[in-house]
Amino acid sequence: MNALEQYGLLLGLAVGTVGVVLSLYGLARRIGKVRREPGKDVPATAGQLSRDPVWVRYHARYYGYALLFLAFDMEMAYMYPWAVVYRQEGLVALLDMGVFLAILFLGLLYGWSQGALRRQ
Amino acid sequence: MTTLLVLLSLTVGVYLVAVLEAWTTNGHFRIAAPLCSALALLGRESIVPRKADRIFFEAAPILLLTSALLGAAVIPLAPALIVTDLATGALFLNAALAYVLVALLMAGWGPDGAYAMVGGWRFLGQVIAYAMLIVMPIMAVAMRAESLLTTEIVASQAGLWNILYQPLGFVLFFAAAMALAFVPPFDLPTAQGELAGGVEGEYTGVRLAVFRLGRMVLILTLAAATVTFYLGGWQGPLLPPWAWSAIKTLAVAATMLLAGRMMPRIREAHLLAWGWKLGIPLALLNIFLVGVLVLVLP
Amino acid sequence: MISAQGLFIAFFGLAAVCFGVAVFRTSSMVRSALALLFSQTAIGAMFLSMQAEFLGVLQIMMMATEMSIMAIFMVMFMMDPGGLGKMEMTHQKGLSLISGSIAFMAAVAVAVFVDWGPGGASPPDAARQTRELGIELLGRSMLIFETAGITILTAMIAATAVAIQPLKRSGDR
Amino acid sequence: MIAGARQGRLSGLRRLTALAMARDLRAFLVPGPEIARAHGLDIEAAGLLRVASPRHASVLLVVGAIPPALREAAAIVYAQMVRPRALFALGTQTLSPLPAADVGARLSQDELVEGVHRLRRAFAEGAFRPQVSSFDTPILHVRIQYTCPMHPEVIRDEPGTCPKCGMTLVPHETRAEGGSAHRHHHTMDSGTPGQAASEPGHSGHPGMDHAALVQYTCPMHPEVIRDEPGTCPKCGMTLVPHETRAEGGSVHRHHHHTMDSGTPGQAASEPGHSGHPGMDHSAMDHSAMDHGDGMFMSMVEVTRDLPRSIDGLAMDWIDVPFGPFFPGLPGGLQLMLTLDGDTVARSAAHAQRDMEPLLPAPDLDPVRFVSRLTEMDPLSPVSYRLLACRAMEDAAGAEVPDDIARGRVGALERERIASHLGWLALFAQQTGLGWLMGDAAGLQLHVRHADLKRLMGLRPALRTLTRRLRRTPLLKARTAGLGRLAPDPTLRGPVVRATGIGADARHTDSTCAMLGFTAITRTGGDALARLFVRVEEITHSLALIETAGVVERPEPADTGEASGAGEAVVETPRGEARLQLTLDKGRVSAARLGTPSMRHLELVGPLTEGQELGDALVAVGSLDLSPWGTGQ
Repeated sequence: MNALEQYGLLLGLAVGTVGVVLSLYGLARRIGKVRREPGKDVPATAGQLSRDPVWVRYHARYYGYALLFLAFDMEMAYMYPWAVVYRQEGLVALLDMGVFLAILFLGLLYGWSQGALRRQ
Repeated sequence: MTTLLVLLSLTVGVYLVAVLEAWTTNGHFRIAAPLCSALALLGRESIVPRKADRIFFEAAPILLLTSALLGAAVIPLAPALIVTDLATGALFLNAALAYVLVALLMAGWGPDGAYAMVGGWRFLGQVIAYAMLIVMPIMAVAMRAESLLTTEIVASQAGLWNILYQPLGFVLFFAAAMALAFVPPFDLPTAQGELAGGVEGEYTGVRLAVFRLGRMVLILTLAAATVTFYLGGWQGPLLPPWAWSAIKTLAVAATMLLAGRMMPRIREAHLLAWGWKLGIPLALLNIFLVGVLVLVLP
Repeated sequence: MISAQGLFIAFFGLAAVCFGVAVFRTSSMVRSALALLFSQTAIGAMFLSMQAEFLGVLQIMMMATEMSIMAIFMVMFMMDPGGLGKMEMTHQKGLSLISGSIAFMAAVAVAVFVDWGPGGASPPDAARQTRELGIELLGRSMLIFETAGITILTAMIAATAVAIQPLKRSGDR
Repeated sequence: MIAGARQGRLSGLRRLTALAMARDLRAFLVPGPEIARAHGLDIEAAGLLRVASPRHASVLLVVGAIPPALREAAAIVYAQMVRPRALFALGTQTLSPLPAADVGARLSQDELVEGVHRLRRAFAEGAFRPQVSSFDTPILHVRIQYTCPMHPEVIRDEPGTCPKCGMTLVPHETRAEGGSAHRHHHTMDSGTPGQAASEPGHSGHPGMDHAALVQYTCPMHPEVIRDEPGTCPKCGMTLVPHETRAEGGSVHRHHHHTMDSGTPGQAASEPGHSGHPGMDHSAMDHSAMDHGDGMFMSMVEVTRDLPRSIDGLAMDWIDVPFGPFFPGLPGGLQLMLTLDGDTVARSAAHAQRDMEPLLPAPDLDPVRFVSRLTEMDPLSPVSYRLLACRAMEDAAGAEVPDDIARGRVGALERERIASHLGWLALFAQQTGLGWLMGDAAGLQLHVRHADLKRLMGLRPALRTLTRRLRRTPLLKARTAGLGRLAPDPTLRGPVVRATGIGADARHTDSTCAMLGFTAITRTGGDALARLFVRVEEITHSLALIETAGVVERPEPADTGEASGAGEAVVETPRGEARLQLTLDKGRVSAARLGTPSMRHLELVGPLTEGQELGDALVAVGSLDLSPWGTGQ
């Protein structure tokens, strides 16, 4: 199986999954429709009818982590090809990546020292 | 043909995981329980909340299921029993499972309900805590195997399973995998006692069934991934390869599900702090140790 | 095979453009962020169709988390993240139209008029792509790679310095 | 046959799903699982699966009689369940506004099991019916009324203009009925549904604070208010339709002082309230809007007057109800948390208003008074029964023989063990500690009415539980430092003893002292300390029972025709409760009760503010509040 066929198969799998789910929905629909009743479609909140929208500016307290995470996520892109040729390249690879990771770790330590790693 | 065979075994596996899950949550070990629940959900109404983001609400369960299934597609159950043996298999697994986050964000934002929304954004924090602990240990596994092919990763463990070769990586990966599958004690987005179901809370009927199915596939995929990366995949004496895969995967899945019963839900602040202040340094140490081992050992 | 490949490239390209348009057509910030995510995913799928496997999968993976983080920042700092106000997200339409068309024409011109050299017979297989990328990183492009490290470090320091209130009192708060 | 069936003929696939549903009964409990356990009901053993959200339930299980406000909340829960849904009532028939129960039974395990069988049959046969009717009750409704933005007293049922100033009337979304629409601080003071129903629409009460608004404003130009959709004349943006409670509502966008304002008129004339997140119009400098092509606004300007959290960012706050039926909190406790992201910015907690006053009739018969107090708090009936007995004996000057006193101590301590076990089960449910949920709940059911021999037989199981709890990983991390309280002698029970103060009403009880009572204290004053005070009290209470050698339910001594004032103190499982009463010729003419939960409810605010949501809930849970018998 060449690469393109593999991708095709994965795409087929995804499309097939969606198809299966949709046919399940169709089956459920055949069983009956949702009866519209007052209060039923308001999100359930512990016995109180809370009708107000909650889509507001949400205060995530982990943004310090999130900023550092973006950097680390980026760095990972380099590490996959590196990991594959690591044994072949030997010590050069270890040192090279060692320096790279040390630089990044410095960033982590800086963020840590400045209080990025906490609930804000 | 292979694909159908894999899908069939996945179906059986997912069903067994669902039995295990029902057992750990309800305390009853009943083989028929998941079938019963699924049929019952099919017969119940499936509501869309008013003023919901309809696209997100509908897409979330499907995306969860699809991404978990695509992740499973690159995991070998036996030497030739794999849907697609992608050259970047280990990376693709990550890529597919990254969309679990997207699915949960959609499920959280979609219904315009407070519990769900808090659950969705909580999961983003959880991802930030565990994501590096998935990626970095896999990196160390790939270093040893010199490949991202999952079949080669299994083959590289012929002499010594990775759980012994890099135990630190295994511990980190296993915890992170549990966090990814949001099983207790990492069930922050669905927390029953804190958010009354959270991201799952507004789903009913057939949509809930699909959501739960997706979650079960996710647990199975992650258990199978743990087996592939650390427990020697299909390798084992006497029994045929597929049987070893099945036994190991179900054992890992059962461990994942049972572990959560033993401890209270972790606090989000701790999850983040431990993930970054302890997990990432340890994961880097693991990469370094494996790096030395790979160069020293023949 | 080639035609099917071309078809898929075109399909995902079109999907990327459609999602890109959706970024600005919706008034909900989360929808907007996730539309951008799926636009990027479609580009990743395009890479796959072009048999650049590592690049494609990497694109698909990284965008998922990064765009989700963008979504939370948009929800934090944009007005009306739920799009309840049906806020128009396009600004300076005339200027954008003009600059957009110029850029588009420039891109087309580059694509058409530049001599791309002889087409490769067939791309190396995916496993070799990754290996060669690794060797490249550790060989010729080592400096670029390390510079990227420094750049990321700079970004981390800058982001921390801008966004995080330094610890005031001794001990944590 | 169930009233909440789905529409359709029962055939083919539907029959199959109906059979599956009959086997897969998922119940949402009202008021809560702890009440069911206090009544000795084992829901899981009866074959019902307990769920945390009404969305996932097919059975609404009402346990015991509940007050009207809770019945309204239960009606909302019932309305939010998906069909087919059934209503299963145990030990009560007063359910209005809920429909009549599909299956009813008395409060006993046998009847529960039998009822579940009937439910299964009802689902198998009646999950689908050709004809069904909708569940509808006024509290589920909103109605649109039209008022003048300038003259709130002008309220019309139809659109039009104001007779006073000629302005176009603005539509408001308002609850068709009173009751729990008083979401914030008025909930418990609101009228009964009967009252509210008699004045539908509140047309005579323009100032009442449960109105909601629908108005259309421009997100950018708050001064633009229209009563119909359209575009802004200034910038062309689509106007925002919004329903919001005039009361100050769930989305705390701007002015938090409007929490207390809240006439429809005020809100309508105050566009900042129109519910557009993050746009503080009144605070907005209009020159700030002239950037670019008039569409940009500075967030600095917009958020200038918003309340800031600890990191200096001003976000939108939302009010989220965590009760009365929240899975991690005692049922009946109404907790309203104002969330700033996932952090609690403010909170308000209310207990239940009692169904009847402490003295339902003047000059109450002593026996009825004792049973009144016994039924007051289903979570600790014996303690309050004992309290009533002791207070009457004190008033009558009656002496209690030693063996009866010891039997009473035994019963009180047994209830303490059961109550602490129940708390552990609730804590386990809140924090997802699976094994503890099952073990503690099971033990509680065993301990509840166990005699001496049986209690002693349960000792190894209790010891195992304690030991296992101590070894539970992450338990310390989960609870340590949460809900920390400084030593304060006005606190009661395990809460005060966890701060290192050995205050305990049992010190003053000669029988207890004789039996070797010592107060269990711990330092720290946090949720962890409270947890372990309770755990250690379980062991200590067991020792007390063993020394007492007898467990006997308290019965009131015959007070004859005595008159006088009396006072008694009992250390209930939640802390010291005090009852003062006056006997008049053998009948109770006046009584005053102080319960520990009344005091501890005040702690909810300070303990939760600034805490992460999960931490705040652990802090509230660790107080072991009983929402019953506090709303005198």
